[in-house]
Amino acid sequence: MTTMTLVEAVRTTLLDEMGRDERVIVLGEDVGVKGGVFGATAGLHQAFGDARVIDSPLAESGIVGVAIGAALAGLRPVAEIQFVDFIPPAMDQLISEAAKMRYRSQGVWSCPLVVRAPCGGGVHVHGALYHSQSLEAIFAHVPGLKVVIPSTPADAKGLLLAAIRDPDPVLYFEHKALYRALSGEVPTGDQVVPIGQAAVVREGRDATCLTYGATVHEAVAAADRVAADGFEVEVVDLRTIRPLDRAQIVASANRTGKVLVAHEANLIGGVGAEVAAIVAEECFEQLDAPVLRIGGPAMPAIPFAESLAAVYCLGPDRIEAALRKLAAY
Amino acid sequence: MTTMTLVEAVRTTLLDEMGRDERVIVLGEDVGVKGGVFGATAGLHQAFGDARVIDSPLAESGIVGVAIGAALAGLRPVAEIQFVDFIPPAMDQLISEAAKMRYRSQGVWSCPLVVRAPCGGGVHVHGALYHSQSLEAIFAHVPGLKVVIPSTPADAKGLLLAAIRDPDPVLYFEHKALYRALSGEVPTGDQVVPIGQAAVVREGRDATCLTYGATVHEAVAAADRVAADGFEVEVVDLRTIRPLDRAQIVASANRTGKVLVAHEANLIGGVGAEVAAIVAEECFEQLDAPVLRIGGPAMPAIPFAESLAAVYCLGPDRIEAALRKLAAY
Amino acid sequence: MALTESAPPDARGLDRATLIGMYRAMVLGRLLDERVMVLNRQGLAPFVTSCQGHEATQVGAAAALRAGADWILPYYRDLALTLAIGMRPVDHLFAALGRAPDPSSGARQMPGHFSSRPLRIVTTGSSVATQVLHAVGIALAIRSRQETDVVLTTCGEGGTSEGDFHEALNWAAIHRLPVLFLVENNHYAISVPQSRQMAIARVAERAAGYGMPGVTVDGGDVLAVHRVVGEAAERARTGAGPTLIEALCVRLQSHSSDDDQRRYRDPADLLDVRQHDPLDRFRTELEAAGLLDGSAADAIRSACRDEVDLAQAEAEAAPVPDPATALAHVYGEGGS
Amino acid sequence: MALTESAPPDARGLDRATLIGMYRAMVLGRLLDERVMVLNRQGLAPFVTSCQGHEATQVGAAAALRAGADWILPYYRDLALTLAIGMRPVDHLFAALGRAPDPSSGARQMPGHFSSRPLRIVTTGSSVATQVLHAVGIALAIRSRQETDVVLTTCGEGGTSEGDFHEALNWAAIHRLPVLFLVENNHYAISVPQSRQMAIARVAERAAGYGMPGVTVDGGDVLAVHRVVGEAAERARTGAGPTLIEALCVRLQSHSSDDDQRRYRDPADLLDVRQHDPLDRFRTELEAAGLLDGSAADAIRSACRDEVDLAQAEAEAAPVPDPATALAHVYGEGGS
Ligand SMILES: Cc1ncc(C[n+]2csc(CCOP(=O)(O)OP(=O)(O)O)c2C)c(N)n1
Ligand SMILES: Cc1ncc(C[n+]2csc(CCOP(=O)(O)OP(=O)(O)O)c2C)c(N)n1
Ligand SMILES: [Mg+2]
Ligand SMILES: [Mg+2]
Repeated sequence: MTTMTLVEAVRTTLLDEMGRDERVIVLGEDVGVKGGVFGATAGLHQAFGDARVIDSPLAESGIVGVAIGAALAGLRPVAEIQFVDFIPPAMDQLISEAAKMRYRSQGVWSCPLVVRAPCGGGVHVHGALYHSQSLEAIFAHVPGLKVVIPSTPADAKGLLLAAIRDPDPVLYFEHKALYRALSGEVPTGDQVVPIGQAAVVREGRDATCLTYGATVHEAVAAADRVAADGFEVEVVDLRTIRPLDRAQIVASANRTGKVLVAHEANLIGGVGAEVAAIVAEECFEQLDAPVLRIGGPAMPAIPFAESLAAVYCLGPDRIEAALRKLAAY
Repeated sequence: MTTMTLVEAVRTTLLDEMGRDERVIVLGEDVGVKGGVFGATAGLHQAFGDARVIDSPLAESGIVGVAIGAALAGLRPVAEIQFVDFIPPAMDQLISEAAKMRYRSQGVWSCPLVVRAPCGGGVHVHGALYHSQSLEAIFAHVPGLKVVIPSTPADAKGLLLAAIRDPDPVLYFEHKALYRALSGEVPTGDQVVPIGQAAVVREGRDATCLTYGATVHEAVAAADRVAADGFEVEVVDLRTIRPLDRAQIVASANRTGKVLVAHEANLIGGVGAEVAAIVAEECFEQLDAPVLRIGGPAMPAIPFAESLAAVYCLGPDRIEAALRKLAAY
Repeated sequence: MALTESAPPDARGLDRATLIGMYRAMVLGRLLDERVMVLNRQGLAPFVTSCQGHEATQVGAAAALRAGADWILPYYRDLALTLAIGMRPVDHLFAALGRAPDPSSGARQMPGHFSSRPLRIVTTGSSVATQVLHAVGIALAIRSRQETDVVLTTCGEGGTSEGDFHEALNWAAIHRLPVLFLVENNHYAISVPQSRQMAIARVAERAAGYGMPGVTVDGGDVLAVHRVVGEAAERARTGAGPTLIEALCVRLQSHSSDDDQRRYRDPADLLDVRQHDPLDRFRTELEAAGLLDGSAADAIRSACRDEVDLAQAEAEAAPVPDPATALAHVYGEGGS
Repeated sequence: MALTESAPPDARGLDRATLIGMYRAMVLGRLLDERVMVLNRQGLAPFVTSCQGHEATQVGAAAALRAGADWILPYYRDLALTLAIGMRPVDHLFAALGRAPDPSSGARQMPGHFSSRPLRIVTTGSSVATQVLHAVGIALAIRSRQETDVVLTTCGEGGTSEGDFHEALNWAAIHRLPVLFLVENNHYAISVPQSRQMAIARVAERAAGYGMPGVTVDGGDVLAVHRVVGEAAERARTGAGPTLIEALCVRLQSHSSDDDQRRYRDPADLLDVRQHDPLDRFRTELEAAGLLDGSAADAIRSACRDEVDLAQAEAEAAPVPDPATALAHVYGEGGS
């Protein structure tokens, strides 16, 4: 066990895995000498050189398309998109190509590829509309893709190992607000966190909060607050957005009978809709209250001015209010 | 009233609206002399010439990006993307630009733009993986965009008029299986179908089927079958996918207490998730059964071989089976 | 170009067997293409994109490469190319008829979406020009393993308008990667003529702007294509980087079986392209060089026809895909 | 270039007042830029992208256009350009400090995302090079209304790698639209040097491949930029189509306030770019021509400083955006 930040967990895992498997390459804008705009690839270029740590041209479709080709030919590319907000130019390569490669060739060709991107906004991240989005729902709708979002340094390591070793394309989103805000224990060995397994990060018998990413920490804070009044909330970190851990979701919802789904991404058509729909269908008989959802309001993204940004972000207060609504039901 | 097919309704509406408003231009691949690969723009080039009916280069980001610019400068572009499957290259222009233009400028700039695209697969459309997709859920998640999908020739006209006259970007998806399969009455006048209003296309007191696009017709067929056993299903055609007609959805669900959401698009993370989540939250007390969802299975799209395609498509049989499950609950 | 049996017909020293092999490959491509179009009119093959008019380009290019070692990322018009690399007529007929043994996709994709791992023909989707970037990524892998294979990727002149085409050429040039970008310019993208696709006369003019050589070759001249592709492959193998090759072709058929080019092309133009049938031209050249005569040509033609007949019979007897497999291969095994 | 007061300093006949005005615009841009960086270090302006080193290019381009009539689609480095077109220092300071009166976005966007409808400066997002396509669409509208305005759009040399850049140039060339594509080439895209961005020495070499003129101009020479942009605008106005203009600039500061270029650039290189400060150069030229002396230069500087001081006071007094407005303007009124 070592204590480190989330960005450091990403960085050291890349370093380790590149050392272990020479097929792993890293490519993206500014990932080389600069080490990435958040330092997630710092030191890799020094360690592995130009051939394996590639500063790409400013072209996201190119980054993903070239990574796909490299994966087809046997490499294990880890592509960085500088911000998740700049994934849309690569959407065709992800949706039309990476996601369908295996299926369309009956498994003859495949595309083991990781696309890492920082996502999210919030406190002290002055990102504004184009450096703050959470776009996971778009990819979670696409068969053939996997989507993971770690909320702790340990999961950052374990899920990144799983993603790099996965036989299929995995989108790996890192919440910027967690990069340095939080340090945590990270196991030293080869500790994979399997894709598709949620984690109960706080136990409770009275309600379930299903969430992921930076919101996990806000949810735990909110749960601690309502616990003061004897309402015990189980907080489940989904960790994988596709495939969802249906078994864990359903088990926890059935156990508590009251469910809140919370995420930072826009609420409408977000991941929470799928999670809520699963609970509504599978746990109908056990539910003691409507499945509540909270998420980003219907505005395009998080504005620059803090006064406006605050309108977007959930924070423990709004989660607490939703939990109290469940408690009162 | 005139009787015509859906594609003819699209075509004549474009013709009329270009005649009425000289700001309206049409652009896309093969929309000129050829009149589009489905004939939706046939005759426009003859009527309005090169300057208003523009054969674009083979570049979807270009088509949408140029249309955005034209809209910013006061035109009313109607862009055609040849198949919805080829919208992903234009995703950045749609998500990052069209959707956020008004918000990011506090309403100073805006982007009245229609993007038309044929979508869907099914019977006798040998489209395979890249000529069969239904991608509306992706756009329905994006604040700033509107999404409409007509299921009848009359709605095709009414919604297209609304879309062209709307002050914001509207995605207008036309299901290929409906293009010529079905003829219907189309009002002759200036009959706008407002964006955001669902329609009850079949009344019933025992259950509600919320659906849209080609699936509406399958749902009505299925409803007729179960009606033979005295189970009366209300079929609601959502027509607009964003903004959803929440009032109509909630009213119908509350009235019947049993809800099925059905669509052709992939089920996971689809529009049905949002609809089901709304019903689960707002109608909890009135529900007599779990909210059921059916949709495309977790395969990338509709395969070429009919034997495989049949696995993807819902058809009246599967809808009927789901309705019977509701009836039996 | 004058051909003689004794002297090698061009600097690359092609012997008679090779030349006749190339001619045969062109004939086979043509006959198979025609057959699929017949099956289409009979309602048996739902969708066809024809290679007619592109055979010289495709066979010339294939013959200049090392089949099975060099990587191929083709596009939907490359029937004759993929045949010449080693796919069998029956493979294409399985696809055309939507039968399970289709090696490209098991009838999951439309016909014309060629794939064969043993032949290093890489699966492509329908989204135009995406494969051009994959070719660059494969070349990157080749370079990283210090192999000497090259990558050929093809698209139409319409495909050059996509952003991916630009991003690919730029990347390949920066890293001097072993990729050949072959643009089969038939002057139409469905109905859109080249003049509405670009403001330049020659696609190859784009190359200089990326810092790579650009060559325009008469795509109706199989030997010229063979030479140009061979030279580019040589450069690529020796680390001298990518080449943009534009082959001027004619599109003898409509864009696809869903299209009717008489609706947007001049009758005179359609007559004119008929005069540029690459098969007629190569046959005339071979005959003039004394390498082929009428009866030998007939023999080739009838052998190819037999091959196609047999393939058709085999394909028609093959099963359609088992619906139970429809959900397989969305994800692989061994993921966590 | 030799300047004299009597003879017009170049073929375009710029008089003293115009030249001094251009110099003043450059100084104002510089001082405002420096001020925002001070505010950044004070923790008051969270994010800055500096225009330092690009002022000659930006002011030269602006001066060649008809402010308020010609359309401008800038990028985040165009502080001096947008000032020269008519935005006020206080407008930029509202944005830098995230205050409600920011005319570009009401502090919804990061600073550097300029917009002003009266000045026809069009809102841009952060996704690099998307605006290049919007410029083409605006030019299409101009053409369709038979107006004579032109469109100027800018981006960095990094931005030229995006697919959108390619699609835009191609479209503009096909339709001979009145657009000027101005690439401010400072040889770095954040940390990525030009040699990893493209395999060519000059961005302008791309132009020929689209069928439009390409010009490389010394972006440190405000008059040369003025001339080149003016000529291109003239061509565009008279229907002769688009031009790709590459202005060679230096990036005197790090990419942004979040970056530290000493981590990836040679000290020698950083020293060298200091020698190419466009302000020093223009001042020297104006002095040599007898159009400016030390005290006049000081007066300009102090007038600009006063202007920035006043603007800062006004901006600091301005309110932050009202949270109640956060959800406004997602959709417009009047939709059905
Ligand atoms: C991204 C994308 N857009 C549009 C299409 C529809 N489409 C298929 S082929 C084609 C024309 C291609 O023309 P060209 O590249 O010149 O090749 P050719 O068919 O002439 O050989 C079009 C528009 C597509 N498949 N993919
Ligand atoms: C699509 C997209 N990808 C990445 C970024 C992040 N980014 C912002 S500016 C920049 C570098 C731009 O370099 P260049 O175009 O040369 O302009 P310069 O800053 O040097 O003036 C990058 C990578 C972005 N804003 N948009
Ligand atoms: Mg073509
Ligand atoms: Mg730069």
